[in-house]
Amino acid sequence: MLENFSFRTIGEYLPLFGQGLVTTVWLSVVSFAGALLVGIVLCALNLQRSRPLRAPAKAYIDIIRSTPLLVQLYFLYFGLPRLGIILPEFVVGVLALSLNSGAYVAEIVRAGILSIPRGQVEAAIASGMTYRQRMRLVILPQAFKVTIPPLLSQAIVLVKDSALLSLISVAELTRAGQLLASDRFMPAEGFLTVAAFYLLLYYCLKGVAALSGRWLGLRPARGRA
Amino acid sequence: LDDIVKRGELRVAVQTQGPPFSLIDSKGERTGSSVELAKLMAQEMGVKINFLDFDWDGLIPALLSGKADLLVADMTPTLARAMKVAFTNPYMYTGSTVFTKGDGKFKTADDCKAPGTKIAVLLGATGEKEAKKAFPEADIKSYKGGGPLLLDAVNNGQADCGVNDVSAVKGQSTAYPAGTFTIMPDLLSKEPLAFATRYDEPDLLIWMNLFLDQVTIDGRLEQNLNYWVNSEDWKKDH
Amino acid sequence: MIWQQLESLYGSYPLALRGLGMTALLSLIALAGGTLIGFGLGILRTAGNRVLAGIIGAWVDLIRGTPFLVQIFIVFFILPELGLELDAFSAGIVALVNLNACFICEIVVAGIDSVPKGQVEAALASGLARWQRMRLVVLPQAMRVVLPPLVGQYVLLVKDSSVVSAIGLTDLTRVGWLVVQRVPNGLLVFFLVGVGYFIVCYPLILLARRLEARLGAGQGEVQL
Amino acid sequence: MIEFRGVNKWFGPLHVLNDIELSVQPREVVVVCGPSGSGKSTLIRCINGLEQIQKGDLVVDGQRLGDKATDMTLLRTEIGFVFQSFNLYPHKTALENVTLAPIHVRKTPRAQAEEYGRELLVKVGLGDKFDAYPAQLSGGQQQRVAIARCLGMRPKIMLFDEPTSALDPEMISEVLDVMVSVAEEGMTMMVVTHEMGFARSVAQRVVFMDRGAIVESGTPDAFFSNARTERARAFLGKILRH
Amino acid sequence: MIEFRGVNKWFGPLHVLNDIELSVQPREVVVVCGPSGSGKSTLIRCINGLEQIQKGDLVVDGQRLGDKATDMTLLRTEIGFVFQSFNLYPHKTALENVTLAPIHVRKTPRAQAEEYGRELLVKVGLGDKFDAYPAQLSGGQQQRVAIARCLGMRPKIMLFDEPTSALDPEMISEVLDVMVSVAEEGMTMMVVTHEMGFARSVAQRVVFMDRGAIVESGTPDAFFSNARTERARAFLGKILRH
Ligand SMILES: Nc1ncnc2c1ncn2[C@@H]1O[C@H](COP(=O)(O)OP(=O)(O)OP(=O)(O)O)[C@@H](O)[C@H]1O
Ligand SMILES: Nc1ncnc2c1ncn2[C@@H]1O[C@H](COP(=O)(O)OP(=O)(O)OP(=O)(O)O)[C@@H](O)[C@H]1O
Ligand SMILES: [Mg+2]
Ligand SMILES: [Mg+2]
Repeated sequence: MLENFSFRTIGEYLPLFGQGLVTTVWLSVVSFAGALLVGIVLCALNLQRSRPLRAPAKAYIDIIRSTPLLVQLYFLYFGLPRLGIILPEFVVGVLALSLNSGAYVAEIVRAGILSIPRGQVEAAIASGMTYRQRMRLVILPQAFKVTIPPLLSQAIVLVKDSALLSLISVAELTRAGQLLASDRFMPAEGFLTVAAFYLLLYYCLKGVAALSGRWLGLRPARGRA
Repeated sequence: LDDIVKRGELRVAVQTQGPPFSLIDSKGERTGSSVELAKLMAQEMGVKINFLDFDWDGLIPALLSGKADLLVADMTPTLARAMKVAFTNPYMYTGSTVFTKGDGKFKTADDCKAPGTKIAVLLGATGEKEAKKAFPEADIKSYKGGGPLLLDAVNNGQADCGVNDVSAVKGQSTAYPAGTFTIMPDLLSKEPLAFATRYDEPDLLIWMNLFLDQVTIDGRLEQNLNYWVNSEDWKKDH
Repeated sequence: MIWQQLESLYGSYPLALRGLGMTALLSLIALAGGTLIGFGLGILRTAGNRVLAGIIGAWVDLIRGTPFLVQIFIVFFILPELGLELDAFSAGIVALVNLNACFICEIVVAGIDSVPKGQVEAALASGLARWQRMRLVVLPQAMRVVLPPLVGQYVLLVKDSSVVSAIGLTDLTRVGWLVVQRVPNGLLVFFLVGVGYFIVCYPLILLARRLEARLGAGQGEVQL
Repeated sequence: MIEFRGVNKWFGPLHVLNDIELSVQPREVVVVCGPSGSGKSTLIRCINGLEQIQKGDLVVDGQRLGDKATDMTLLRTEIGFVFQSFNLYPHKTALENVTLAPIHVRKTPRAQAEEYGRELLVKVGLGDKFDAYPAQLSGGQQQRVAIARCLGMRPKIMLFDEPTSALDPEMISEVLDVMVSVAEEGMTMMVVTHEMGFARSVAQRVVFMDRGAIVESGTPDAFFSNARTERARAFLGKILRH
Repeated sequence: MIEFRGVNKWFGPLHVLNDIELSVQPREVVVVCGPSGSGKSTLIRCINGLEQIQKGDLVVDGQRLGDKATDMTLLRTEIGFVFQSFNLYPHKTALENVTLAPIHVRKTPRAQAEEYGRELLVKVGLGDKFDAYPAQLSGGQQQRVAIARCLGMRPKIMLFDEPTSALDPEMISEVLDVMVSVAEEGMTMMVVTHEMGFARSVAQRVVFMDRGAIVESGTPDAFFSNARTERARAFLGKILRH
């Protein structure tokens, strides 16, 4: 497959890859915003003291985490119409990715909040702040810093997961490769190009992570033997 | 060919999701029209057969990388594809057909020409090209994951109608209650189906073409197609 | 209608069991292999050799940054051109083990970095050699931080293993696709597939949470 | 100002406060000492409700803790609390640490809060560190910001939980100096500390705790020169020896 | 036993050790003091190679650090190091903390190592805590285990970096007592500490550092009663006042 690897054909398909890349990026951005929203709401529920609020959030997170995205996607795409809700594929895809990633985001944010030293919370309580003021002024700004790196890892996962949307006819990056593979019977060209584009996105996100780490003044590694 | 005989085994790549050409029956055995033909081939060669089943994405790499000797699926030999693999002579002709929901507002294939009609097709399949040609104004949605997904999409209302290989549609729609789908009688196109091998195996290609001639003459091909493709007899047995 | 479908579904249960078995087997081997190699890579990466750390880091990035499907294709279809012929099962295992080793490597590095510097210095000061420091002092303490995300990674691994169906291994997801051809109720079929994964994954998630609670108990949870 | 009447508290099976009777008058400075684990921190944490009591009455500034009518959040604004580990907000500058609660809790206009905040920082000797983040300050400087942060709320009572025990020896005196000046302005203070010099020079009363109970209570002079109980003498022997 | 000859060290642009000349004789006890950041820790950390020097010679037990011929791992087994923050292994019991290095580095048979370990724990007053984990011990107890851990290797030299400054006041004396008894057995010791009582009673020499340089060095009596430099007097004023 490699000996007559055809860069020329890849060139021919480049516009298609370009469109796919744009769709993937756009899709990921919107889905990740959705995931943050879902995650924060879930996490807020999960940190409540009242059980009736906490339990459903916990159950949701567990179910999402223990079933494959494919199954969740299938359910949204073919299940919603049974309830009379027909949404465009792009919307269903974004919804599925947001709902799925949201569960992971919720866990990340929760870990971030719980990592804030107890003394910080006590200092805020002692100065007469209400629960919401403590959250807004003291806990969340500090938790934000801790959650940025794992959130970016989750973003990387989401970008790659978005490939699954080719299943329900969203024309994203992976699909461009599949087209090249099945129209021209050039699988190596198709899939390696796709991989290169994903790798590009990965390094972009990693760059953002490194920058934000420096900007937030995260301390470097320690404790090596 | 020599290698196959030496090995004593014919390695055939088949697609999982394609009744009636290839399917897993209720006993978990692989069978179907193409599969049975391949078995016949192995029998004529006097070797064992080994099926490698792949998703559509894996079929072509399997053949190109030499993991499989030949590729047996409902594949249309387009000229672009033939640049890469060697197709046999067509062993049957089929065509893409349009289907809609049984009680839908689309009565004929021409109704689908209305701008904005949502048409479900399979990614990379010939149906996709035919649909684009026949319904330039329509909104073509290409799915991955096999024919049943198209039926589901149309049944659930995500698409107004679907375009796929006629025998596939006929084969798969019977799993639904009668009347769920209307299948338009007229075909969008007439398409050959063929098996494929690599160009570096010219002797195998010659042999396969000869095999197809033989089974056509002695009726075994017709028998196969009648059982699997042109009727629904197989449903009873599998 | 539903009954009839359930009936024909029931007929597919040996296939489903085989799928579940394949998923479990793949996951188990990849789990063991990935953990072993992942720890090895993690330890090598923190051992202080910049070149080695750079190479491992680049490899981990490469694997984390590309779709797993492509990795499988490369192992199964392209490696043979370089002279390494693998059957589908071995190729799936190799790709899965590699993927997990890379993710676990990251987890282990984070764990090792979380061990206070003073611990290493104490070990250094008492004359423990490098490998002794790692084995006797650093790793046991790193496990606190490593265990919860490690189990979390196992859950992801079980789900990722479905990608190997692309090279023809009949795992649980693929059984879903096969069955749906005969029983055209995708919702039902994939609901059952989901249940299958849930059965495997949920205990792991509970385990991760227990570990987290137990190991975090020392620090005491914040009362907000 | 602060009145413990038969206060009891348990952590699970552990009886950490045992029938505490103690009353602190306005403008009084009380030093609390005692062995580690004797319940000193718990005692003063109860006063602003960081811990809840399980039996007895605790009345602070005329309000009974645990009453429905008592608004804890409001009461806390009247009580400053200085922690052993400073607990400055690491994401805020020194000045922001001081003005955060006045602006958001007291709703003081920002300009006014900042003016007063600067004044306080000058007072604790940090006139040049308004915009420094906690990480850029030494321990002694951080603790002085923490004291200024409490003063920013113009509290009626200040509580200190071992304010100098996380500090390098040379920095202890700079913090003690600030505490002395706060005391001299007439603040009601309860201070958990082992700095006996501070107790001698500023406190009106020293309270000695052991195993959750108040064992002795008296003027610093009486306590240091002739403690009545054996336990207190043993304790003093240990901390004054080296 | 330990000899600094013109030792210099930089952290990036920061000159933390500036032409250090110092020689410690066998069985001598030297106390190092000075303001925070003056380089005390760095000084003693260089001795067992936790930090590397960049200029000058440092000879320990006859071996020149940095020489190819010097086996650091071996040399370290001759040098005990006690940290301010104890750094006990939290996943090992007190006894295991003491026996870990003897068993794995010295290859002492386990039974023998354990016997000696128990003996040492008894000696530091922890005869009843063999199987306790660090988290179950008070600070003072942990530091005593840490000292026993060093003694377990039968070192020729012991280095202490502020061994009591993370401790509650009552626990300081129990640790100092153990250190005194170690000194009395004739161990060569370098101790960074601000416990002037310890310096007075045990040290043969006090070294005062400031900004990376040794500013004064003399007998405790001479140093405390009339320090020669202004800087040393100011420092002593601060730490002795409260
Ligand atoms: N949140 C808690 N849960 C359970 N036990 C606790 C808790 N906080 C404190 N204790 C226990 O209550 C007792 C009293 O603790 P407290 O912190 O009040 O002592 P202290 O006198 O302040 O000691 P120190 O001088 O060490 O600060 C101790 O035995 C401690 O272990
Ligand atoms: N790893 C390091 N990297 C950079 N600078 C360092 C490092 N360790 C110490 N320093 C700096 O070197 C100087 C001396 O530090 P050192 O810890 O030796 O002082 P010290 O006298 O022990 O102070 P303290 O009493 O606070 O322990 C300080 O200014 C410190 O900030
Ligand atoms: Mg306390
Ligand atoms: Mg130091």
